[in-house]
Amino acid sequence: MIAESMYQELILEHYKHPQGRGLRDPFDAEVHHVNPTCGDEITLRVKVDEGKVLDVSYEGQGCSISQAAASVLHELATGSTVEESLGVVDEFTRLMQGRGQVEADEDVLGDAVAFAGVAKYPARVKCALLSWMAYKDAVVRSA
Amino acid sequence: MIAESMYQELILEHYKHPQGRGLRDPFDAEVHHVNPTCGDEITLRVKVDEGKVLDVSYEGQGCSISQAAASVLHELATGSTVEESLGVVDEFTRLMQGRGQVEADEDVLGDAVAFAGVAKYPARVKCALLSWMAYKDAVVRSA
Amino acid sequence: MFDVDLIRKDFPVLSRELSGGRPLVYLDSGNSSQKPLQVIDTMRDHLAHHYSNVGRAHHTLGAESTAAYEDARDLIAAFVGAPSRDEIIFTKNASEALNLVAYAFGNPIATDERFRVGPGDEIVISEMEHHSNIVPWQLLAQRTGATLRWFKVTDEGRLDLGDLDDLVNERTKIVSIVHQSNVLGTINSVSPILARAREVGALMMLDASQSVPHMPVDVTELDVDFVAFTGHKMVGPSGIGVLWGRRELLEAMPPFLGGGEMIEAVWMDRSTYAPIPHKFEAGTPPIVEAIGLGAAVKYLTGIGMDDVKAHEKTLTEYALGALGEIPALTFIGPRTAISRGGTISFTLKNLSGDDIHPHDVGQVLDDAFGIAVRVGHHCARPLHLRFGIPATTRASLYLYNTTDEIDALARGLHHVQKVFG
Amino acid sequence: MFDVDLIRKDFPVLSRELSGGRPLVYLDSGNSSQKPLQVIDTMRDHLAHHYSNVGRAHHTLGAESTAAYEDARDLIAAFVGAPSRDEIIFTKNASEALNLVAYAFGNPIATDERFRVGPGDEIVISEMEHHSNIVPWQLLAQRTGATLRWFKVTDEGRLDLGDLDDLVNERTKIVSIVHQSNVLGTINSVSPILARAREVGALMMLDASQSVPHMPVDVTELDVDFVAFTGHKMVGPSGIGVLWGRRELLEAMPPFLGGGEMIEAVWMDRSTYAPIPHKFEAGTPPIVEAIGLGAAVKYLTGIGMDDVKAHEKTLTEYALGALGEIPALTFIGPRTAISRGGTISFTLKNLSGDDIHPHDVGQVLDDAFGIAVRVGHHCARPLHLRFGIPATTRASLYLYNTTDEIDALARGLHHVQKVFG
Ligand SMILES: Cc1ncc(COP(=O)(O)O)c(C=O)c1O
Ligand SMILES: Cc1ncc(COP(=O)(O)O)c(C=O)c1O
Repeated sequence: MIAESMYQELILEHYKHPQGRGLRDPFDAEVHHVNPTCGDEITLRVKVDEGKVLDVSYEGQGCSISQAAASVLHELATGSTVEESLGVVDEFTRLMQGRGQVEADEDVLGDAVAFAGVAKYPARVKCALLSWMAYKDAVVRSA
Repeated sequence: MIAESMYQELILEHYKHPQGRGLRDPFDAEVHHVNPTCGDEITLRVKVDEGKVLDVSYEGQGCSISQAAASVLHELATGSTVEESLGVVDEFTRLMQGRGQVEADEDVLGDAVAFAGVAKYPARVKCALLSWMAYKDAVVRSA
Repeated sequence: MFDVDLIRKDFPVLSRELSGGRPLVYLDSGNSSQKPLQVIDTMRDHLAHHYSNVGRAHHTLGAESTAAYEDARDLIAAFVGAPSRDEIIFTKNASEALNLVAYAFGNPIATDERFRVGPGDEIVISEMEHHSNIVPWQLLAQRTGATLRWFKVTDEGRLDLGDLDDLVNERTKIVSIVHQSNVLGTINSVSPILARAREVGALMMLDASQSVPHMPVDVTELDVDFVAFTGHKMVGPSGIGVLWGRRELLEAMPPFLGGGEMIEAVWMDRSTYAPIPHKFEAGTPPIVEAIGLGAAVKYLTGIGMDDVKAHEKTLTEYALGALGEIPALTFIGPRTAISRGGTISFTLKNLSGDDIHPHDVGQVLDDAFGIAVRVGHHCARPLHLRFGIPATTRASLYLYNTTDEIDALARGLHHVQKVFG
Repeated sequence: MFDVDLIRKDFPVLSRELSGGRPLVYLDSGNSSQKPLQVIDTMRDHLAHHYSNVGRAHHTLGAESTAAYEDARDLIAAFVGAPSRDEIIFTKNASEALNLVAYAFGNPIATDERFRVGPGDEIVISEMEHHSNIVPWQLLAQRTGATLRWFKVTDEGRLDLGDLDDLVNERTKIVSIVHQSNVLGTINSVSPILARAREVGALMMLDASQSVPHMPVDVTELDVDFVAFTGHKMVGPSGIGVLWGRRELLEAMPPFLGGGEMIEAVWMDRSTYAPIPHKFEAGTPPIVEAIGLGAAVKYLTGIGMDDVKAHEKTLTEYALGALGEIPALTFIGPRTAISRGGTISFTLKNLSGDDIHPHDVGQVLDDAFGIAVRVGHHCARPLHLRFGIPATTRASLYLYNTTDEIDALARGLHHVQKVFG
């Protein structure tokens, strides 16, 4: 497999062993997002308390990119502040929409930097962003 | 001037000294044809008797090609039989619409063979054909 | 003699090495085909030495460009057996050709009864259509209040003609059907539908985007009213498509796009229109692209469409065999090479029986082996909905493909099953 | 530094010798421009090594083609100062761009009040429009019963704004005007018309087919609603045009052509549409052509549009001087190089005072000297009717033209007067 592969070991790991998967109570908001072009779906819940993300739980189906992205999101967001996590979402979005020309900020993104290779494939960008957009939406609704 | 010039000496001669120009009596049919894309116009009359073309008279305006073509037509048609002249019209049409790939039959066309170079210029073909189409139309109406 | 090794030499990209030393295995010609040097260099030469606008040529370059452009029309007319070169209309792609016909219907300017469409009238398509043969008719139905109806598809991926007589009836204005499915590979038999359309006085259009590139297609033999196809799928350039239509119908249709070249005379308050084909070619046409497509059909004719078809049939049989041996691979479409082309779609599970998403199949094939296939719904989402799947993986074959490449695909799929095992 | 000799070396055709040893003198760029190697080779390289369909790329070639295609959109957005790349819609030419907007009006699917058009509503164009900015609006008026009105043109070849307040009024839905006339050379001043359009709530479109190639054009500064232009007139390939529109309007407009790529999701009975720009790009787009246009604007930007404009201004002044000295030559259009571009149309008589038909002028210039000009009504017949002439001869200048070529034209015209003397 070539070096700049989109399929980083880390993505496959998260795909095969998704973190925090499953819908849990309690929650403040639940959203359902669909990518109509490829049928990927996610249902996502957030539990927020005093500006802190207590839980991100989810259930979904789709390709390894969309599933792994949800798992990584769970890891990064849970336990951080809402503000921090939205900063990560923004940086992740910037990376994904950069058409492969944007340098990722690893300090901000942590594990999510593994998705950098996806940005070259416009059709896959939506897969990676599905859960992250759902999270942003859910956080707004939980407020 | 280059060899394959569209402006054969003969065309310029006919343009400068049009043969049979002017509308004359008697006539059996008169038609008025216009080339709307370039504004060329012709009014043309025929006098036919027992299958013989006694006169082709005309008045028009336009480029040298359209004017010379009318003059050559006058020369070729006047005095011949209707049938013969329509044969010449058909051969002339075939040459003009051949996009420069059709070999002209000089025996049939006589002087009209000078227009062969026009066939390469689709925008000019209509100029050359204007009077000839008017003639065909007039002959039909005279019957 | 058909010699695939020689043919491959004509296509520069086929000897390209992708990063990491992967040789390119291009199995995505149903999406868009590669181009031979004969096409590329014709275009380059025209752009570099003969280019000018066409139509109103009064100078040497104009005459050269016009001759090349109109010669291309002759070549294409001959290629599809059009009774007249004037019936070949250049569009930008097959989609424009389909829309052009759809916009002729229900247009208040249309005076011919056959193009009047309103509430109560019906338009018939099928469940196996490409979006480009669905959406234009949906939009027509929405504009006019007409009803859109469609043929169903059987489990084997064939058109279900069971309700033909009900679907195509006295209210039907037009039936528009794909000639060869871009997902299933199915080649539809035209005559029963056409016979019924004629019986009830409906017009019939064929979306031949996937058939004209792959087999001899003769519009006179087909005897339908309109045929659309597209240059980029038949070793021609992007930016050029073709609508063939019966002269009499094209003459009866209202103009579509207005502008330069499609007119006879213009006043501020009204216009008269040029004869076909120019009536439907508003503005500066895709000149070099039409010339490139001319070179493409010359190339295909030189090889022979019968041979192209035979080669693809051999490949298709081979591929159905080789892929059919992969456990947990399910074909979507006919399982035998009868009445089907070399477009092979499938779903794949891993050896534990879990679905592997086509996105993942395609990306790993590319990543690991340089194999280019298409994944997704291939612009035929309703067909995928009908089979209850969001997406498939599709390998599509063309004259330059080899059995080695199919072997590579089979190996690649085994690897995919391991990665997502 | 602008160096016309260096620039000419980029355009292979400019060093071509026509039969009989005539060097080519290309003065027909207003019709279509020539292409530099930078554009030709970009296209060739893409076709030979990187080509694939765009949009749904899941393999290397697809990613490369998509990146090149979307990069071209960025380049073009920057070239015309578009606030957002999504506002750049690729069409096949300027004519399609104009039709796209015209078809958005009076479409029963349109829900936005601004695009509703019916009897009593008015559309305003001008007498100096190209047919591509006349016929689409005539067709719209015919489809909907709306009224088409137009600005008159003064004897000097300027827009007559005397009745601006009457022409553009509360009933006006859209005003569509040429930015630079393709016959007169006149550059229209946009702001008074735009101010009036805003006052009455009408939309405003500019046909910038002849301005974008020749001067810096910034759609944000212009502040109109829609701008159309075309690749082949700006050293780009045929088969590609551009519609720029305000995001908010493009989003409010109904789709035009239906098909692949312009959808979000499709069911048999309904569809949802992709966000702009893809909503208006149905089917496989002119991929290599867009990439070629990207290379073209890169080329023009490298030279600098200010320098292109300055060079053409110098040439225009020179040409107006040199041709103005020819007896019995009458300019149609402004006689000074103020607010006008390098498109110079005229009529010619022989020395006995008889008209020489422009067809004859053009053909002899070509035959005898290899000089390519355009003759006829240049797709602006109503403008010629207004001046009471069937046709003109037009020399149109571009960045690669020289004063020597203008001298050759002047000599050629003297010769024409002799031939038809
Ligand atoms: C002013 C003007 N508008 C529109 C057009 C049409 O452009 P196209 O032929 O590329 O559609 C042209 C050129 O032909 C033009 O000069
Ligand atoms: C069956 C079918 N119809 C129509 C089209 C549309 O062709 P284009 O994208 O060239 O408009 C395609 C290909 O995309 C196709 O496969």
